[in-house]
Amino acid sequence: MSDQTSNATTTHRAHDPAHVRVELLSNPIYLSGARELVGAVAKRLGFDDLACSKIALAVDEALCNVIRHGYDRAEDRPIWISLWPLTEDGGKGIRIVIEDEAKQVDPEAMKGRELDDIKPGGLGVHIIKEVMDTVEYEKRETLGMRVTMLKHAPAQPVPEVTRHASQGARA
Amino acid sequence: MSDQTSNATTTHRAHDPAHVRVELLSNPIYLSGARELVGAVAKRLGFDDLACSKIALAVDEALCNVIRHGYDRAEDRPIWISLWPLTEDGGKGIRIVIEDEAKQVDPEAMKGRELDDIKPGGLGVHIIKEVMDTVEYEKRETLGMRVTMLKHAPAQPVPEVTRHASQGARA
Amino acid sequence: MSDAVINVEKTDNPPATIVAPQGNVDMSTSPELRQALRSALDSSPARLIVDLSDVSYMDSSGLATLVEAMRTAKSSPRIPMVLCGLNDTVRAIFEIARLHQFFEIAPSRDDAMQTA
Amino acid sequence: MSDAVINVEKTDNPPATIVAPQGNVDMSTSPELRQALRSALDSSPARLIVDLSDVSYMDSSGLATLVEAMRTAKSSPRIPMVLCGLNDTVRAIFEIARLHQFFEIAPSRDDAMQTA
Ligand SMILES: Nc1ncnc2c1ncn2[C@@H]1O[C@H](COP(=O)(O)OP(=O)(O)O)[C@@H](O)[C@H]1O
Ligand SMILES: Nc1ncnc2c1ncn2[C@@H]1O[C@H](COP(=O)(O)OP(=O)(O)O)[C@@H](O)[C@H]1O
Repeated sequence: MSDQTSNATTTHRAHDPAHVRVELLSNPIYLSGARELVGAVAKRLGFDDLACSKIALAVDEALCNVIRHGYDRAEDRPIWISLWPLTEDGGKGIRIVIEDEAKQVDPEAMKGRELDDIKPGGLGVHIIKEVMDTVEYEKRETLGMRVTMLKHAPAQPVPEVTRHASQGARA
Repeated sequence: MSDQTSNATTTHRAHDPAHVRVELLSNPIYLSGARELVGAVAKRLGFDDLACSKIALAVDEALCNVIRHGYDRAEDRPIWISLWPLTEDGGKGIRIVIEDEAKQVDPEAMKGRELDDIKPGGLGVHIIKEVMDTVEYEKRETLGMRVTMLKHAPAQPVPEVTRHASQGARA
Repeated sequence: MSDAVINVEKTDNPPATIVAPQGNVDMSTSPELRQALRSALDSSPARLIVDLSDVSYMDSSGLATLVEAMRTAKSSPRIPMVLCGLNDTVRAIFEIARLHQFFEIAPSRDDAMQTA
Repeated sequence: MSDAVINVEKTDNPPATIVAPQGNVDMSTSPELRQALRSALDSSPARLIVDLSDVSYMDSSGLATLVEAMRTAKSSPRIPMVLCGLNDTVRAIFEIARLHQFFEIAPSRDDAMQTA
């Protein structure tokens, strides 16, 4: 689950504009805003509360890595977060792309530490890959890095209309 | 308090990039994400929880008006929300600008109904003006409308460092 | 596309219909609340209680929906309608809109049962 | 620029220091938690309890801070350190990082007092 880094962008037509796109400064005080936005959008795209907070966590970790490793903690550089609903194959889900203008690194270098080697740090990439279904790092065309993450929502047990009716039936 | 519509933009140098800027589609499913983002940013800019939820409410009402009146409920048009910390005069606060590409209307037409005339609707503009310190509607240069809203945070009773120390002192 | 959940319950003693929306009541979810309130009022209950204890957030589209229901409830045949369980955020919007006096508002569902 | 609030309390019976961060523990607030844990450990308490019941969210910078404190606590002279009050979101990150077994975790502060 955490090692599918291949087809993250294949179903993504590059020119569909994002449904929600945020440009924020690389200042940690804006992390909570980014998390809350992503969590609330994920909720509306079909995820339950715990899944939403994990998706927000993955985004937070990716943003922290950009701030820490990409921008060396400079607080005035741009980061972009783009969100799309995933609707392929009738399923639901979310596509999240995070981009920066920081130094470019080999995508292969984005690796967490071994988990049994317990020490502070080295958890971010591991968390991102554990939470999301696919994670793909790449160099952007001009400068900076891009990470594309997909997460599929579990199929809803009962379709919308039926559920509303069944709520009524509880009356 | 609700009728100061004049100097909302005077202290705003137009070319300072926003600290956080969101572009979202005019689809009501994204309202909750916008609210959560704005509420969380307001929190970090010095507002308490109730104030944050009121500021989020004002933004929600402005977005609903763009969707309803500006775009006639079309769900695929762009809306921009830009956020800046207010730091003039050593105080804290937030500046929020919401822009659209919808039809241009006379800023004077942005008026809520009289409150004693109780009926569904007609509350949005009133809520926005009641919550925010200043609210200014204007036509954008090319197309669409812009509303600029400011809210100042109440001065913090105890400065940061002292407070941390006093937490320690409770030990 | 909305994921509003609205619980509707009927009690016999005292006889009442309780409509309890969950989560956010905003432009995207208030149509379902409107629908639930209309069905509830259509069946002419002895009283209608709108329990907002699980509503974390409401905007003016939610208020408009409640105003509309209250007007129906006040027209003849009059159906006593009481709101309850408002948290601070929700209460704030009633106060900003000066609607906290237009509605009958009880602290809890039990109080609302007695009031209505 | 951080608005982290961390409550620190000392009890006599049983003797313990309790560090209770509030709200979000993320990259912008974990430095204050690190500071509070260091001061607590520096005073060599009989036991250290980290009460997370008021923490709604924690990311890997919070985890790293706790791992660092745990390592200090485990080095001699050993100070028993117990975490308590993890909500589902916070527990999830411990599990994802496989750290729920590295730490001693009690359900409540009372349990933590007994365990440590
Ligand atoms: N956005 C990024 N830009 C540059 N390097 C990165 C980025 N994200 C991760 N890395 C690299 O991957 C490594 C592992 O990251 P992570 O698992 O988050 O642990 P940590 O940040 O604690 O080192 C980092 O040390 C860094 O070398
Ligand atoms: N973004 C907007 N674009 C065009 N007209 C607007 C906009 N916002 C508000 N208005 C005008 O102001 C009036 C009052 O708005 P409001 O107080 O929110 O009540 P309501 O939306 O229920 O009519 C609207 O009826 C509309 O004519």
